[in-house]
Amino acid sequence: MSSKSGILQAFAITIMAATAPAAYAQTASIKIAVPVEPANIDGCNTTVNGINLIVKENIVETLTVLDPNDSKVLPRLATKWEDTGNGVWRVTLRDGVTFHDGKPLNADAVVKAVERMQSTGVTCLDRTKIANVKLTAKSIDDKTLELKADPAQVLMPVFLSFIGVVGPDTSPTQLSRAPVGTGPYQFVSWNADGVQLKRNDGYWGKKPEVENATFVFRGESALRAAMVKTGEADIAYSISPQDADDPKMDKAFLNGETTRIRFIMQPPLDDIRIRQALNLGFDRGALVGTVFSDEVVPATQFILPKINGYNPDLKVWPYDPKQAMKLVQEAKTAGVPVDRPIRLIGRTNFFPNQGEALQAIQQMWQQIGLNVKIEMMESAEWLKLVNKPYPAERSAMMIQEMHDNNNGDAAFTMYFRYHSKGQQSEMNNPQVDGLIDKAMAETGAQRTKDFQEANRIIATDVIPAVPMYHMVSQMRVGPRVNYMPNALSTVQFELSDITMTKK
Amino acid sequence: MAHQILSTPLADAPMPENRFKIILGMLWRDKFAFTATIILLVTILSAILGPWLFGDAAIVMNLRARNAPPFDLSRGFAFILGGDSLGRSILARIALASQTTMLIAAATVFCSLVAGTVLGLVAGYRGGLLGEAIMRVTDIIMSFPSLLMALVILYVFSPAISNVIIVLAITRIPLYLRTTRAEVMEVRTRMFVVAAEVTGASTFRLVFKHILPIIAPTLLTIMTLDFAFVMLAEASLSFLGLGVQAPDVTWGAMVAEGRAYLSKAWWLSFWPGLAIALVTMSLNLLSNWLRIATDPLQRWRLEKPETQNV
Amino acid sequence: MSDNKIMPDGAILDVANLSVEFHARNTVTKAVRDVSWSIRSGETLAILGESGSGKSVSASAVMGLIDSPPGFVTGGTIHYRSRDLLGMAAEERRAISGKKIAMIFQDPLSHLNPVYPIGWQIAEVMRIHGMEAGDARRRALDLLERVGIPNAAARAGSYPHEFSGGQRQRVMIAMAIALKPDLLIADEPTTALDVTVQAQILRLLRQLQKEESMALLLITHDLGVVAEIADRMIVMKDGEVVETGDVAEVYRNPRHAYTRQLLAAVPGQEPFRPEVERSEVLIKATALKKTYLLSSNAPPLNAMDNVSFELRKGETLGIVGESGSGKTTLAKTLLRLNIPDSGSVTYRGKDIFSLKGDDLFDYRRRLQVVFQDPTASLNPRMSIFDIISEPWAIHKGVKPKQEWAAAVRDLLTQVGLKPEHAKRYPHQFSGGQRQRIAIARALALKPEVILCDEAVSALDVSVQAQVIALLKDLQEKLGLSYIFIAHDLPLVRDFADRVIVMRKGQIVEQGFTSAIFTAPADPYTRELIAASPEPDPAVHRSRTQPAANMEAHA
Amino acid sequence: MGSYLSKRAVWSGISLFLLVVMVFFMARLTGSPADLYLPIDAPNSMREEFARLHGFDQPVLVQFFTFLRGLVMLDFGESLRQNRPALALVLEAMPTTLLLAFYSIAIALIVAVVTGALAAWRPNSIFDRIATLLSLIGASLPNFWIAIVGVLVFAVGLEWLPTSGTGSVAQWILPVAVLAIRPCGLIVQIARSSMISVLSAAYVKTARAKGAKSRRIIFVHALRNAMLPVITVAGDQAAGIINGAVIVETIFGFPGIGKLMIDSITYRDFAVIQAGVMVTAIAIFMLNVVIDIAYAILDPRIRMN
Repeated sequence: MSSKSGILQAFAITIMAATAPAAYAQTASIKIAVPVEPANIDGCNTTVNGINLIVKENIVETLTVLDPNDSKVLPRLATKWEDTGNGVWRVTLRDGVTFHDGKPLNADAVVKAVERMQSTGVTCLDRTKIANVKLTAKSIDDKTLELKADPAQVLMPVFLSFIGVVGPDTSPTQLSRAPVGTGPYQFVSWNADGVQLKRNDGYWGKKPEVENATFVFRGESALRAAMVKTGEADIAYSISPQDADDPKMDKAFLNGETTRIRFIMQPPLDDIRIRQALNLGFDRGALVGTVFSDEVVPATQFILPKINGYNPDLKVWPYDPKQAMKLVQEAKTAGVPVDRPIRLIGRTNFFPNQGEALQAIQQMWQQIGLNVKIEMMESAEWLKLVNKPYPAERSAMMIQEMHDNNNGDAAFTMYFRYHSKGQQSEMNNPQVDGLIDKAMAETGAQRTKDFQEANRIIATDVIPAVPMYHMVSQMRVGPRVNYMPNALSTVQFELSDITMTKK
Repeated sequence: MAHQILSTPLADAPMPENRFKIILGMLWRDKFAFTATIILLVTILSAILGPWLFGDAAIVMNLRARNAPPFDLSRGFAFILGGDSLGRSILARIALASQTTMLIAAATVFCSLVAGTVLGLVAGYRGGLLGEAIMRVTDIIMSFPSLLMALVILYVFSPAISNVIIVLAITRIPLYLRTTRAEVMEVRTRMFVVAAEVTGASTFRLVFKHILPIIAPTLLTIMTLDFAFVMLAEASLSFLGLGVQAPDVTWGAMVAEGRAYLSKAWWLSFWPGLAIALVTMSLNLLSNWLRIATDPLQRWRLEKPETQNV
Repeated sequence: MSDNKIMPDGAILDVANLSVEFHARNTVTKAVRDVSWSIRSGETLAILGESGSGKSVSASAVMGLIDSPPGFVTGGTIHYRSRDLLGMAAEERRAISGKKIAMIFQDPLSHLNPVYPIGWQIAEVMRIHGMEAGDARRRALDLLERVGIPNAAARAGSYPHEFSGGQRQRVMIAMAIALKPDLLIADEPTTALDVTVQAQILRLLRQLQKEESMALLLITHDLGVVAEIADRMIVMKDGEVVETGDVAEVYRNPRHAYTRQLLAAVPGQEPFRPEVERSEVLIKATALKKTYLLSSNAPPLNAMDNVSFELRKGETLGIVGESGSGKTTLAKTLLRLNIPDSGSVTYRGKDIFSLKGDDLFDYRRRLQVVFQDPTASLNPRMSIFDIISEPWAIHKGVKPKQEWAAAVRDLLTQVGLKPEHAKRYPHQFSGGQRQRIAIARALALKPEVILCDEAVSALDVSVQAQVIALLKDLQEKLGLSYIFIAHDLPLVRDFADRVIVMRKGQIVEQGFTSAIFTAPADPYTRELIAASPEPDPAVHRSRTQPAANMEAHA
Repeated sequence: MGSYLSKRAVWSGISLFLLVVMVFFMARLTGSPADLYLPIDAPNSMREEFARLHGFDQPVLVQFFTFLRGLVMLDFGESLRQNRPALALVLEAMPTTLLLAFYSIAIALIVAVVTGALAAWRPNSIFDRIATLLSLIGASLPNFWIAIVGVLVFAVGLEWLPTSGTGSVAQWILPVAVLAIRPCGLIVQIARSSMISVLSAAYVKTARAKGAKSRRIIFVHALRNAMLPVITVAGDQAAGIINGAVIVETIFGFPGIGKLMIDSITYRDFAVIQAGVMVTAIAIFMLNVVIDIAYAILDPRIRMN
């Protein structure tokens, strides 16, 4: 055979191999298409979008996990935790767990992981969640350790779900691209073909069905959808509503994200009538099933119903353009500069169809007689507007925001957004400040009640924003696998939950 | 003059009173250029009259007409090309967008053409260290990431259409500069340039009267091709949030927005894409015509036949 | 059937009643009208005519090189050995082109492909006609040697731009004779070449023709060339044959008025200009020197070496030399386009290289130039009015704008054109007319000196004569001085008061025209005069010997 | 040749230096990486700590000298996001992009030059009209549009090709085709007009007089002479791809320099931006040298200078 035909044959084989998705049908190997390639997959970045899908509970496990449905704290690597007072918690570790490199899971390893997460030598983003708290870990015996929080934290069990226990040999100064953990999957490789994981046969828990998993990164929603359609991938994340056209494969789920439009309280937005008018003049129903998926839920507050502190008594603002126009007129008569242009700030690549949504909302607001101008900003520029310290002089602005609180408690939202000292707060309401401060130190029903009360005041008396929707994600799941996304699927995607379709 | 054959027609015919008529006649004789001119005129007219013609159809949303299919007259003529993802008439939006699109493309091409040509003339005519320096600056521009440039300009100035024009114009300068320089280096050695030089013509005169008219046709052709490029480049800037801002809209931005709906509603990005392609083609055909019409040597091809004894 | 046409006695190619038209959108040009001729094996037939006479078109028709459209053969037949060339299939025609009938062209530089080595280009013709590559390559080397390219094996890999004009024409000839064609068509083969080179090429053609017993069809405008090489000749004018016959016979006894006119227009027949000593010095060049460094490993080129002369008011100073003699460098220096390495040029006593501002502007005005190629020296995008009035636009204050129209009309009349021509563009004129326009532009500023850089070299003989007559007339009327640079000696002989002969950057001889031409002191001058083609066949035959000698040491 | 290259190298070195300096300062005008790198709810204390850790709290001039010191050792610093040497990241991404550029320009050249040459042989023929029309359409279609339509048609509809990825030959077909379309359209235009003028050159007449066939005249005699402007445009387009095939790389999941650069710019990963600009600039400068050499190979007259 001449070398020429040899090359041709090789070429043909390559094409056939590439075009035949059946090539890996024999083993339980799956491929997951996600939008963004992460910068690293370190076990101390388990709360970061894109990294979490790959790492969290797949490679690196946390001490506790939250129940996707009711946010209840469940044991993972920790089997027991108790408050011993003074901010000190005693944590008992699971027996018989080893890291992928063969090292045993013990108290020392956890202490190392906690120290690494807190060190300044490497920027662990999970630290953001417990930013103002100093955690000190101390090993008591092989399977027991003490964690001291300063100041004391009532939410320590939730905090434990942020602590990814990375292998003790993980570099203290480098973010890892080949993490070692205790999870049901271990890292194989990361290259142009994506990130490959394989099943960890020494896993302490139930043996998952999927043997090999590959995460590939494709920026375009249409392409991710197409990959599942053609059988090149089995699961595709973040399919935009217009690409989710196959009810057999596409699954929508509330993803924990809530959207709103924040007011910068400068004239005319400093007048409550205008803020009410903006809420009344926004037809929340119009965007459901059109611009957004028909599964999105109009929101009354910035947290989801499953979160502790959610006030179920609040009502969605009705669409009442007449009343809104009346309020604007009243304000105008009262001397409020309602003609002044109000900037409506969006951020590029925030969530699917955001631009369209803003244009639709802008038009609704124009119709009630307000002068709203859309400005789309690149993230860095947008960030300069939303974080304190704010610029000394600010004009009337409305800023599109999105927030996820998947941590079960309103505390992760309230202080930051609504306390007068909160980094992104526009409010200065002593009553709300008091309720937040109080609730943060409380537990149980009282905590819930205080947060609910704060949310009531915010939503009805202060009106610092236009609540929009609890958002959904669309996931496309191919016919080879069974997977039902849950409320945490965008932050904690357990490959163990996936089963292969029986032939 | 005992014997000489002038095979080219003599332009001794009395100067017709109406120049416009001659030009129109020359256009009419090139059917492609004629069609192109009509397309461009329609574009310009729609840029001027579009908002008046369609009223609010380009702005008013009607979520019931979301992604309305084309060629369905039940919603009125404005929806002949279908509705976009917010139920606005695509036809009306194309008309509305033609304004911004043309403004950006024309201004960008003009700015880069002027800057590139002037620098290219200097580099080609003066040469030397200055010329070399200019060429190296173009190397720098060519290697500078345009997205970063866009960001910098956005951060230094406030967002505006002019930013888009500046960014795009800077990135397009090297093209004109290099072409001009290469052509100038050739044209400046031609005899008629030397003849003018020894008569004492100033550099300004040599450059603008003798060199520039000769290289203009080449630049014209590049310009028309670049027009399309600028429209597309603007689209990718919009895509990154660095382009025009709503409610301003361009064809490029429409294509970019519509791309999300390609599998479901192809018409969202197809029509504005077609508009870009049509304008590009028209400009190209017209520039070919213009090249012939402004060249005394070729002009006869477009002139009225006097004797048709074939 | 035309395929069985009986050819005239011994003819290998017969053209009968050929008519060719060119169609433009507006006009139909009948380039060739009802032309008939034939050529016999081993014969040299010359077609003589000026530009636009149709002489080249008939040759192109024979080779099938007329682009159609716009050209159409509208009548007549062309038979090669009884086969109808016009009627045959393209494939059949291609088998004849290059193999049986070959062609060489004027301006070999542009007719050789610049990007392939010449050896390849010669071998190509043989490969096209079926020869194996290795054989073709070997034969190409033989051919190169045959046409007199020294060191053929090494030079075969060189590119056309690396050869001199004469060598390029030799390469073209090698290509043409590669397959021993029956007929070689030579279209103005020596027009752009220096006289001495021209003589060599013609000699080579004659010799090859004899050895290969080819028929040679020579197309030329030069009576001297015809006299030197042709057996029979045809004179064409405006697409028609006006005269045909044996060369000696036609020269001795021209029947057609046009032929007589052509013969009369041949330069070099007028009496010498009287030797007048003029005293007023306009331009004085002293010890000019200019060297060019071509590349780091080649010796520097002396473009001007110790060049000194004077131009006096009212005279014509002829500067004669072949390519590379430095005459162009000298012209550029006088025009201040070049700065010499050393030496000086003064104009009315002022050093022209230190002129600045108004003085320089004034010098630019006093000295005007007319270049060789009128097509290239007129901006194709400017109307004649714009071209002629441009000097006034440059030298503001010479003439107020409202007078321009009248002045342009006057100048056009003065140079023998019509005032209404002002509206036209350069391409609408013939070469001679364009040169008149260039002269009108030169006159616009009422200069003292006009530098004519090969100003009439590209023109037809009869047009040359007219332009020279115009220049003489203007000199008389306006008292102009000319620096007349030319490679054509007879022209200089008729027109110049004094002559400078240049060679390799040096002046080898200068003096009054009559003295130089009747008693040349320098051997190079003698060679030049001898190589110049002589339009009288009788005179020519008597001179053949010295021309042959020259080749040996060229 | 040697002196040409060394002169070129000196000038390029100066340009490169200026370029990197410009990028250094201009990038710092566009905001702080701390804001973008850290999550939105990161407290200010953490932002400050981050800035301190990476030296962004220093005055810009100090940062600049630190950068220059590193530059001498070809050390561009570490990527903020990936914690790895910036230069290594860039060098990892470069081959993919260079290959993309090479394949797409090579294919565009072959297709377009043949089409352009044939169109020029009979100007205004049906073939010419169609070629001109198609090439103009090709030159005016947005990349992302072609890419998605390509996936929908060839991967989803016809199932001939995979949608994306880099592993196999088949996966390269769509991206290369998408990148080739615009250069192809442009080159058809350029090749056509260049060929038209070359075909009227005198040496083409000589070739006809030799008895050469049309195909030989077009592809042997005229084409090589018509290539110079074609090479110029092809080079320009290749530079464009090297400098950012962002859209194609992002859509098809190609880990190339365009994608790396856009991510780095979005996150203000200065070290990677600087290293990326440097490496792409070197690639583009080298491309220009290659083009000059191609000129000299194509046209022996240029070799003289």
